[in-house]
Amino acid sequence: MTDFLALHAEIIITLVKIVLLLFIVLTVNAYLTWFERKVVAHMQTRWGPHRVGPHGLLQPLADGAKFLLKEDPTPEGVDKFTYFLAPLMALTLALTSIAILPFGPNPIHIFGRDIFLGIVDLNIGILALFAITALSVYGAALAGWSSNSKYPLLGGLRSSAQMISYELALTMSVVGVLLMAGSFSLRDIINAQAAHPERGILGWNVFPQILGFLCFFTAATAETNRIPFDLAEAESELVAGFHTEYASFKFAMFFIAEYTSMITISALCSIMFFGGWLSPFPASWTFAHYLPSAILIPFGLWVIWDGIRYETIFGRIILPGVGAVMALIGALLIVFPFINEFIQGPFWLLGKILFFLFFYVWMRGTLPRFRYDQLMSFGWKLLLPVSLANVVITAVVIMVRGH
Amino acid sequence: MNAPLIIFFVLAAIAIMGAVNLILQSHPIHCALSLIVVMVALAGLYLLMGAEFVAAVQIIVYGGAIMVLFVFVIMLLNAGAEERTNISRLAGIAGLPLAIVLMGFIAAAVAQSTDRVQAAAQLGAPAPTKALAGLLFQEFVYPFELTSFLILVAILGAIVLAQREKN
Amino acid sequence: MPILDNLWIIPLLPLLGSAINGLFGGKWTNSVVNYVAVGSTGLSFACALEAVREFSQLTPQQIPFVKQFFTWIAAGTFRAGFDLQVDQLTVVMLLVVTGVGWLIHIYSTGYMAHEGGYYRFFSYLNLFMFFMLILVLAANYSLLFVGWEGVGLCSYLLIGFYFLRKSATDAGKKAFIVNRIGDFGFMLGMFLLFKTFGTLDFVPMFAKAVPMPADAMGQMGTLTVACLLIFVGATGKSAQLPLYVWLPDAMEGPTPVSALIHAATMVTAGVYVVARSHVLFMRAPSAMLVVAIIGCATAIFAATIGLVQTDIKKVLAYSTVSQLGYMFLACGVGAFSAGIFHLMTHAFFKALLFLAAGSVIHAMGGEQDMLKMGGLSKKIKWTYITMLTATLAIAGFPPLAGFFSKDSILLSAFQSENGGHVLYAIGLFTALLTSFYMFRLIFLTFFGKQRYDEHHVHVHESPKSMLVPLMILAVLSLVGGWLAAPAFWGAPDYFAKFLEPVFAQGGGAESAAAESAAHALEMPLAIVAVITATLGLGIAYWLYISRPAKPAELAKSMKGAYTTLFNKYYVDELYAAVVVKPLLWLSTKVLWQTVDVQIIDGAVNGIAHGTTEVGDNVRHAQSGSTRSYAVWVIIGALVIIAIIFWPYLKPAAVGMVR
Amino acid sequence: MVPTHYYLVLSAILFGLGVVAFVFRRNIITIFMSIELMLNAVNLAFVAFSQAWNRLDGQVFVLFVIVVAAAEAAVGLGIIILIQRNRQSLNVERVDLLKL
Repeated sequence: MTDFLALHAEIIITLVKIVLLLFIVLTVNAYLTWFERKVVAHMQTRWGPHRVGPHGLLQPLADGAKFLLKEDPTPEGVDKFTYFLAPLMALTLALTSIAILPFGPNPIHIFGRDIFLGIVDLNIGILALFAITALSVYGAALAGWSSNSKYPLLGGLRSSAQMISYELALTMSVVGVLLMAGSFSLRDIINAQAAHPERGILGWNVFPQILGFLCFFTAATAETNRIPFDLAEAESELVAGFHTEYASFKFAMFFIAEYTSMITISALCSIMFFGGWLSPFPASWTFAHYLPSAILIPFGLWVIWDGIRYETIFGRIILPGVGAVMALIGALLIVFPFINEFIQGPFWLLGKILFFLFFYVWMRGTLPRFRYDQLMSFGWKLLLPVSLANVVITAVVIMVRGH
Repeated sequence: MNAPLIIFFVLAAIAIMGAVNLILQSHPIHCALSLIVVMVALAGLYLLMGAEFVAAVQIIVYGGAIMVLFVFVIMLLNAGAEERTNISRLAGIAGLPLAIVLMGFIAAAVAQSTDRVQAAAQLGAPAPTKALAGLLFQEFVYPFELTSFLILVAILGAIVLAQREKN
Repeated sequence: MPILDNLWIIPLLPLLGSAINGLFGGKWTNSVVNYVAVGSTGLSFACALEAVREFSQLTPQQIPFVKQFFTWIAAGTFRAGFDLQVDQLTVVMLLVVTGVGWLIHIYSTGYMAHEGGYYRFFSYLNLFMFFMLILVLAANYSLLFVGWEGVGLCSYLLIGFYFLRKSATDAGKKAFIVNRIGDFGFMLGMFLLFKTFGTLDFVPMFAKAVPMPADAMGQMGTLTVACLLIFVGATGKSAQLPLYVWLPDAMEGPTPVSALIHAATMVTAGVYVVARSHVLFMRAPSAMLVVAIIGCATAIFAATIGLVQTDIKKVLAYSTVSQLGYMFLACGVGAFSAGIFHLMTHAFFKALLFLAAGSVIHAMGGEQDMLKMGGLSKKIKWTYITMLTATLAIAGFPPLAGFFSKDSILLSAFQSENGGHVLYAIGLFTALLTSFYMFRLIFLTFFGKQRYDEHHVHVHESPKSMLVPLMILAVLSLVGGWLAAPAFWGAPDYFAKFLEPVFAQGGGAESAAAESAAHALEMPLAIVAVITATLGLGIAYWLYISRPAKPAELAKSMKGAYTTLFNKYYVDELYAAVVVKPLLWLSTKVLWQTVDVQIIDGAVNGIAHGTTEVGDNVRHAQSGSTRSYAVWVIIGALVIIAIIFWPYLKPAAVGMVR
Repeated sequence: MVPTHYYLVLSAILFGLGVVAFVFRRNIITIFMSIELMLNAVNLAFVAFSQAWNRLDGQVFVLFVIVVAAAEAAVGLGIIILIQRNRQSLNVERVDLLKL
């Protein structure tokens, strides 16, 4: 047994990692829906979900259950194989892209092994990501076509055209960053931003690459078919777009795929333009390392305080518990500095990802949807030229400064 | 039987099956899907040979752009399963044997002719993308520019062809 | 040395002017065109002066000063570079071309003021300046040939300037074609020279040529042949027998053109080339003799024709031809410096004559026939005075330019060993004729009673812009000869001294002994020449002033001679019969109707028909079915692969067979 | 370490399959795809050689081939759309006349 472990350690570790990551991502997905609904609701001065569990915290579970238990009809005259393939493809690709992201700078030491955060560390990471994004078009397109129905077909056409168009801008806008880092590997890109630790936030790519960032974020939003680029599933025009004919779990697959790609894009944004796991403060400010606890403890205390006055018994039990756990973790971080040191990277990365997710939701709450011709002309006539210009400028600057 | 060899055979099998499927399937969309499979398998082979960049480009451009275009057109024209006409006698009779002969020819030829290549073949060091870029932008810069021109022409041509003549 | 190091500036300026005027001049007013044209040539004249100043500071070792700008043709060992060269000879030509050219530009602004195509005229004129400067500055035959052809082109353009007049276009074509014949000879000469010396650059070629032994008299050595061929070119360009025919017709062009191109500069290019290649000529005595004879013959031939012409410009044209004959005579007897000297003085007074004639024509409102003039001396005083000066100069009255130059030519002719005295006698007689017909021109034009009616033409003096150049040229043709004056009281002849380094190379300059002999001869010959000139003047006076009826009687009494002369010895008719008619027949009957129509077109049509036939038969293979095409493609691919990979496939194939 | 001629034979087979598809399919789009398949086979050979000789030129050529394929796809699909529009059929055997 043990020698088996010793022999195939790498494989086993990777498998474990995969399982963990899957679990985390799916949970996050579920709570992302809750988060989105809450935020949008508050933007529209509603309560949002608050029946199921305290603050509707159990809503995602309910939704999941619903997805699993509902009947799954297959419409007449669909192309069976493709009809099943489409959501599978979408979900698989979306989840795969997560596997390429690194989540922390330094590996964990367990069982005398270095286990770095993240499943694979490709030296062509960003390219691989783009490859996967490129393939993820098929999810929508095939779904639309195979459903053998008008609205999905239109949705599929729209999404495929849209994604091809914006992929150009997406790829182009990153070239600037790649030129500055001189590598495709996400790690290298982050380390390149850490070249001057004393500068802190000023070392990030956003400032030199602001154009690139704007282009990238816009194009990425379009790639994920999110508002304001969600023409593929425009409720008001196409019922539900390419997944009109899908129900229950197949529908859930599309859903999860979309949210997962949101997470991926947010992670990419923060890695490539916002210094990934780097702290915004100069390296000399060591006290900034206590920021996690400085956030967790008060928040935990607030949750406790909020929980004891909660109307339902259930809430009065759960919320203080959660708060207590948070506060406890915060305290632990102070007590065990090495954990604190280790937690820094992931903390900042997750923080940034969270921010971008919020930004997504925010946009959804704010922006109206593009008209299709606007979408196309925007992508081809504005985004692409700007990103190209960004590439040229960056290249020239780099050449002049003689890197 | 080492790991790369196993991987090679798996991928090769996938590729060939995909290609065969391309021939057998009757609906263009399925053909397109099987072609995509072939392409992904080839990308895997490129990775195996250490040509990461080419592999990525293979998937991004072929899988993500060209084939999407095909699928798009198929959806646009709503092309159904192809009808079984058999007007061209010649193709029906001479096609298959000739094609097989051709295949055998090429296979035999390369198999016979690659012994020298074999002598020269070293372990495929992972192709540094930097070196590739250098080659592409210095030695092959004029062809490169020409290709850009080619693409421009292609865009114009596509627009001209696809737009409905206004009358 | 700003200019010498950038010699290209000098020719470039006129080219720029030409380009600007040619491209934009059409929309501009005449004054703007004037500024561009006159300004560019004036600048280039200034540059030439500066160049000469810098040239004067060079040490003898640096002369000839050659500068290579860029290689223009490079094939094997052959290199034709855009190389410019300056030596004393070039300096003289440079000054003459730019200076006289500039004056004539100024004159033209007045003369052409009322003509259409003003900008076109000046564009052509500047272009001509450019090519002429290239010609004189060139450091190798190939570049010289460029200028040579270029001036030919410009002359064609300018002769045919009034392209609506058929006679003008015909004259242009005539000039062009006749020049072609000469140029053909010139090219052959160049090829022969390249074959012999392996280079076309002057300096190395002459360096190679100097040690070569001279061909004996009457021996047809390489050098002799080459020289003769080059001389053929010269006869074409400089209107010598038998190719002189184009020059009189060239008078169809505007008068300033006749002055600049067909009197002062272009037509002297032939003389320049002969002088430039004197090293070769010195080693080909028989070629020299031919040059001398041709020159002499042309001189008297043209002069005789000039006697009876009534068109004022025609007279001048023939006199030009005969003066050019003088120059070749000089070159032929080895007195190159004398030839160039006469070239210079002739440029002055002949340009002046033409311009004055132009002024007369201007005054008469376009009338060119001298019989319809007369008694103009009062009405257009300045023109009269300047023209008279020029006439005295060309007739060879001391102390005007013509006297010195013509005298030195006659002297060297007299001295030359082979047949010198004959040449001298003819030259002298020609001088007599010259002075006669020139004064005939003067008297017919300016004296006697007026033979035009006052009502149609109101005679008026020309504007300043025309008169000023006339005066300048008059002064030049007055003093231009004094460079050579010292020769008379035994002092060195400045001009010859100046040119000596050039012509010494070929052994062209006279030896000391000859010098002294020359001084001994100088005086008597000069006196003889003056007497001759006066005689001519006297006869002219007697015929056209005191006994105005006489000429007609004479013409009647010796009718045959008169008509022959009047019709220029029927040379044109002769050429027409001997050359033109057969050519026309050949090209229409043989080349056009047989070769082109039947053979070439037949072949083309035949191919077309054949193709259609084949197509009709092959068409059936085109089933239009893509898939069968694909099969064909496969078959082709199989064949090709089989061929390529046969060596590798052989073992497999053999294995299969076994 | 995979011997080079494995790759070459594989590419030969794929190429041959492409040819077969070209001859046997009647749908223009599919025929077009079979062309792409052949191109891919050639690419494989290119990369295999570039690895065999340890030179990158082969990969550069692959990039060029991909570019050409993209351009070709754009124009070709445009043409296909036209054909469908004018002849209401995608069957090559129905498209055998030069004029409608």
